[in-house]
Amino acid sequence: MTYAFTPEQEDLRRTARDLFARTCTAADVRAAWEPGAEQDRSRWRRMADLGFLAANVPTAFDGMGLGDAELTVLLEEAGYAALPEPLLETAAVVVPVLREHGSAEQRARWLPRIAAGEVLATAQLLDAPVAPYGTVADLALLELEDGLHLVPAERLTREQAPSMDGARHTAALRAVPDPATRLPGAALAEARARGAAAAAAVLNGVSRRLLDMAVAYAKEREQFGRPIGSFQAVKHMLAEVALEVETSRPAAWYALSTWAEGRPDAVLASSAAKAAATAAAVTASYHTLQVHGGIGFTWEHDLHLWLKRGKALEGAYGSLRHHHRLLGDAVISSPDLMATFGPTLSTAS
Amino acid sequence: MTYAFTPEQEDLRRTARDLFARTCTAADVRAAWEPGAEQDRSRWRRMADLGFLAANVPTAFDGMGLGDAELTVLLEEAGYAALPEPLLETAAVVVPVLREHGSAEQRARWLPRIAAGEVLATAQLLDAPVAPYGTVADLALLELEDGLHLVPAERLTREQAPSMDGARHTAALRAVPDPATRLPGAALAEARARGAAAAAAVLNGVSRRLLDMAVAYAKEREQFGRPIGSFQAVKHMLAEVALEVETSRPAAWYALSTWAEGRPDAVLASSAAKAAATAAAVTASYHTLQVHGGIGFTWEHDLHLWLKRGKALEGAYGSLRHHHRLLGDAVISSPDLMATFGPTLSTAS
Amino acid sequence: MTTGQQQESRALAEWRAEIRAWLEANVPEGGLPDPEAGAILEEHRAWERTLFEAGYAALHWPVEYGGKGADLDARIVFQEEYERAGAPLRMNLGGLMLAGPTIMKYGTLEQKEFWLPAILRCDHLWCQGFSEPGAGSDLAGLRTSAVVDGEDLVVNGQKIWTSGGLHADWMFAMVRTGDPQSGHRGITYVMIDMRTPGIDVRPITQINRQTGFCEVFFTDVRVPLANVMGELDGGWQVAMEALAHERGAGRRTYVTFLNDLAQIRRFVTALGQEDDTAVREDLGRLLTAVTVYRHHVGRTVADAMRGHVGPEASYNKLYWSEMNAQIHEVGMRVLAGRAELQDDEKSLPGAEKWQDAYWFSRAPRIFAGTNQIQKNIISERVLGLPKEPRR
Amino acid sequence: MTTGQQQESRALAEWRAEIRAWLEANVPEGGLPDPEAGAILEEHRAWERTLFEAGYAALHWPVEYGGKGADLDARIVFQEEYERAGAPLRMNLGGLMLAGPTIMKYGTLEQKEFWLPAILRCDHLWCQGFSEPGAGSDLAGLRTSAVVDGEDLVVNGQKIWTSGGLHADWMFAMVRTGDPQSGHRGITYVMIDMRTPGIDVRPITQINRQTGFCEVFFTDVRVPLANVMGELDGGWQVAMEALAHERGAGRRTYVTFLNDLAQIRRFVTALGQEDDTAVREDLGRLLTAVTVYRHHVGRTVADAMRGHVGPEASYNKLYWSEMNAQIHEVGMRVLAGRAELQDDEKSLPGAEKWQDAYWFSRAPRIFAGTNQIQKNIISERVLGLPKEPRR
Repeated sequence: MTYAFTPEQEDLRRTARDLFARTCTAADVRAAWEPGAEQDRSRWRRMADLGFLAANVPTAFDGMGLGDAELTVLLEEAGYAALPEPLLETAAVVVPVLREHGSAEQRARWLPRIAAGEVLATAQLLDAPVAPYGTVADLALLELEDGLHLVPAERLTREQAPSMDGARHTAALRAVPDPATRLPGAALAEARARGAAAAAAVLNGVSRRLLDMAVAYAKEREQFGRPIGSFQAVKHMLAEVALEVETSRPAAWYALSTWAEGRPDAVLASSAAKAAATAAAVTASYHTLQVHGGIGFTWEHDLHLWLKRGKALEGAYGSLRHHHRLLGDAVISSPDLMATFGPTLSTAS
Repeated sequence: MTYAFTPEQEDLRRTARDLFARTCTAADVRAAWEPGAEQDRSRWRRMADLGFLAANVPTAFDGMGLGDAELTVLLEEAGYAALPEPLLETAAVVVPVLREHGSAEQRARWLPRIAAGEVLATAQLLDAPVAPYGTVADLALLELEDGLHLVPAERLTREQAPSMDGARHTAALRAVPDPATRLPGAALAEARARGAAAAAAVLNGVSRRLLDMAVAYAKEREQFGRPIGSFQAVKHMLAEVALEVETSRPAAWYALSTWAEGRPDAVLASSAAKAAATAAAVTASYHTLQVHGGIGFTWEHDLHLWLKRGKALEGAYGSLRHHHRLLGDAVISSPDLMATFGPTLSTAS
Repeated sequence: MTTGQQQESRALAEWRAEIRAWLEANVPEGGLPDPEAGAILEEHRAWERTLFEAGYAALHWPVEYGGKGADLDARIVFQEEYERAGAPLRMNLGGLMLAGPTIMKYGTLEQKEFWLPAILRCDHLWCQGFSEPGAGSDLAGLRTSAVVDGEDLVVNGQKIWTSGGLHADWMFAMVRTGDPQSGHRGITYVMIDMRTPGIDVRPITQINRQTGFCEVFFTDVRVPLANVMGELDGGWQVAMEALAHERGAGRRTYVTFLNDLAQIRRFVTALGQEDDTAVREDLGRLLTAVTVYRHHVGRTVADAMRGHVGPEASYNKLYWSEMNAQIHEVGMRVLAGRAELQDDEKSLPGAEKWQDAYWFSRAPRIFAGTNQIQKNIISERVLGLPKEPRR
Repeated sequence: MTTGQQQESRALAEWRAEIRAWLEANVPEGGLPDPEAGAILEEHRAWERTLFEAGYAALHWPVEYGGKGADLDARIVFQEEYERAGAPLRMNLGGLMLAGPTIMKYGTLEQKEFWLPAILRCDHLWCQGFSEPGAGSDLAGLRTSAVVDGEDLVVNGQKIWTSGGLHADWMFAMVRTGDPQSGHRGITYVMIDMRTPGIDVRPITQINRQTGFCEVFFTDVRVPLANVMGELDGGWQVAMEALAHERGAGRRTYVTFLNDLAQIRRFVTALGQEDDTAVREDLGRLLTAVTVYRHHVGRTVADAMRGHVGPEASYNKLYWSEMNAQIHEVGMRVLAGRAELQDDEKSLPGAEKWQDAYWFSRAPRIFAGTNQIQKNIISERVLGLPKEPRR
């Protein structure tokens, strides 16, 4: 973990940014909002063609066997584009959990198909009442009373539950607990924490988009004979958004890297990342809508597509309160804060 | 309770403002800070001469028998002047509690002397570790294990405990519980709530002074060739202080009026007043110090005298957290919020 | 604040009892849906006429114009009871609060006789034509032009954020009669019949997918010069008088926010969060804010009744709009993961409405002068800080 | 962030182990009191010499000048371990971080040989002479004048907020050599011997009654022209290079704030608040902030090592100064009524220090460019928003 992306990773970011700029415009996001819109899988297949869905699948299962940094880049860009597909759930939750904890049979059945873009997977964890893209998912990680299950579509019961973000196609998923679908105990904590870290990265992308939209608007919109972006009140609101979002990002990068690096702070790092990204998203939501003024309250303007994606993700994979408490519990129960959270001597030889 | 002061009450405010402007300058407050400074009682006697200490003492005990509005005015001005005498404790806590709950003997012994300015009284309630002016008090309301006691100086044990506000002359007071000093059970809740409401009024005075100092500084201090008060960032900080302080004030006026008017919401109104005044004081402290810049961090500048009075009062008579919880408990336990907190039909004939 | 003025005066207390009894007897069972179109609109009109017939339509209007000539304190009492009873949203506040008083001050006898009774009886619905796409915070930058041609003004341009524009019969508007650079010195205040040819009204869909605001387009719309209020080019002052009403006390009382707090408490109970100290602390913080607002309004009323109305009205708008946003944010925090769901009505009554209200709770921070503008007003006109340089 | 770069590189890990072992063996038992006067000053000098002898005095200086030529990541590791060990406050950062690099870039060979080793060995203490009573946020408004007279500059005026001014041997200063209206174009950067006649240093008592900053008065102080760094009238650029260091990463690491959090936890435990969910939430919020700062610094280091240093340094200063204030506020909230007491050391160890630190926690929001200035920088230079009109 060096907090610096390689040129190849920066290329991947540009590829994703380009693909989404063409195929995931605001108009495309709106199309996904339409009531009864069928899930259009063409963009998902394009993502697979570009290797996005194979990135962190092991080569033994037709994947590329790359690390989490590639995933990080893709998640941020998915948020930036308000992507209406479950990249977060499929690539950042289901793939790693399946890879690390799935049975040989589960892995062989699902990983190659995911890498090929044939599977939309989702997850419904914690006390989350619904799964995003639950209406269309081919595969779901479900937290049931007896633990975590990997449940294929044919065993799922779906009850549609519209989200305020109409592009998320949420549904409450149910399944009968079955030993055949159940994953080992350790999988649950990993799924939750990975979900939180990945949601943080997506949220940071959402917030960056809100910021970019508001900055562009503040440069262009004039009142009192000058761009509103020249007023200190507006400037400082946007500087505060930039501060929170940009400082939040590396915490998510780190959290996403913790599992591969076998770090003991994976769970706490993920909570911190999600808490930071959520707080930044709240600031971004308030200040960018305020800068837009009345126009931001119209359905016609695109801002709300990102405002609502942000609001939906605030509650996903644990609320701000949930993660603050988890971290606060760790502060109280840790015998020595410096030993737990401070710099450690590497034991690597 | 009409939220409007009478011309006589406005006159009293002017009288107090004038007295303090002459006898309680920043230099006088500094003098009270000097380590080992003897409590100078001359100002206290002047206050008595002007009737400040007799205001809410019944006429039967050589008082003026006025209402709580007069007290409200005096408390705000005491905060505005950072008065280094226990007006809050003496006039707003001890007098009413003694008047309403004291024995005939206690009232006869103390009320006339308080009205005459011969007594500095204090209070140490809740889990407060010290009493302001505990080093010099002639009389103290003490919350002991078995309830509230009115303890004369000769029965007090004092342990000096310096405050960050050196003019408060704090000491931890102890006394042996004695049936002769004990007040009836109802006195305790009243003392606590009256203290909270009165502390709110004093805090609002402190915050107004901080605001006035910062506004004056912002008009005079120039950077980049213009007064810093012409920068929107500075203007908005000060507008936020003004908003919080001015909206907080009527809540304290109301809370101080509740007892005389026999309102059932006296305790909750006092908590709300203290919570609001504390939050406003925190905003005032941050923004006014920021507006002053480096000069506000010097001992030489007077700002810190009010910053520290404010900080000391934040913790007095219940912290922000204490009062928020008390109110939150009421929200949860009230069977019908509208019946408890909403407008009521007067039962007066 | 003398001991003689304890509690509400007897007159006010009686007034409160009267209103409460009347509302209990008359408010439609289950309330009315928000005013929109067709039949719903007619139900609202019927309710407004019920208010009119009971003499409650325009408490603040002088008796000579059919009002009650009520003092501000009596109006606040009415408003508190009205909110407490959950009575329908008022649908013609533009007419009652803004157009009406302007007409009383500037209208001819004939105009008063034509417009005022129709407002009172809710025969005419009114809308406001101030904001434009290029004139929001900078209202004096408006560009809708009005050129004198014979006995008429010919109006061209566009208004926006016109609440109730779809159903309005009349609009009170600011138009530019001076040259484009004339600022607030070239603005005229005029009443426009919404059925005049050349007017095109298009509803704006809001962020919560509901309508309410409109855009209004004017193409060669002829408005009689006789409909001008005040002087030609002298409309800025007329409009500012009207706007002062929009920001001051009485638009909402603390009772509305207490109702919101009661809704949050229902969520807290339904979700089993009653024993959570952090949740209780949040509720206590909100109750503090609601209490502060109650007494702040009390003070504002007392000041106003003694003749003091100043730029402090900005405190009122700032306070309630920020509190309102905070209340809705805390409610969403209680709902947590459920906050994104729009079909929780059955399992969690009030949840869907709360979401809609949540997004809308951001709007008051912008409308009637953004909160940034209000802070400018406070800092310059209350605290006396110097103006910003302009260029 | 490739898989090949997991965790710290082996070299860094070894460096960390070396530093940790050395500090464990060398940090004075119980630390040192903050540097003030006399004997205490000498203990600090001794400690600085210990660092020097071990080769740790100036990691960032090039090897040719006696430094280690260490990369930023190695310096951060050192700083983390230094804070972790509770080692004494560094007393000559002005010389090591600011004056030294300027001298390396602009000094003559002779000047380098005279000044640099003396900084390294802590023989010369340095102070900064930038701020003036009338030039705070508006540094270019400084008025201390310097007039060329033969081979000297003659300096008159006043500096303020001079940290360590009482004990300093040398000051690096900005003085006005242009006309009073010349702004940043008429400023010269010069090294001043603090023992020159005409210099009067007066300590400023701070809000917490301690000293640390000074005012420095100059009356006809003669400074050789040879002491000018860069060009006459060209000092603004030189100073800005120095200031960038002050705002960027490395001034403090997350370890300092983790130590603060540990102190709050001790208060929480001593006061029996461990089971309070609201308190735990506060602690979780702070741990989030500390974690974010850690990774933010990590990113800044990675960017810097790839040659990217920009106005984003303002993020660093804004973030840690606001976090620092927040941490101290939460600590005071935990102490509640005890927060005002100054003699709680026995019953509640750390409480008195916390109070002092509390007031001082507000200062970083102001020094090294107020946070309002930092937000201006971010909005204009990072986000590209237009400048404000100036008049």
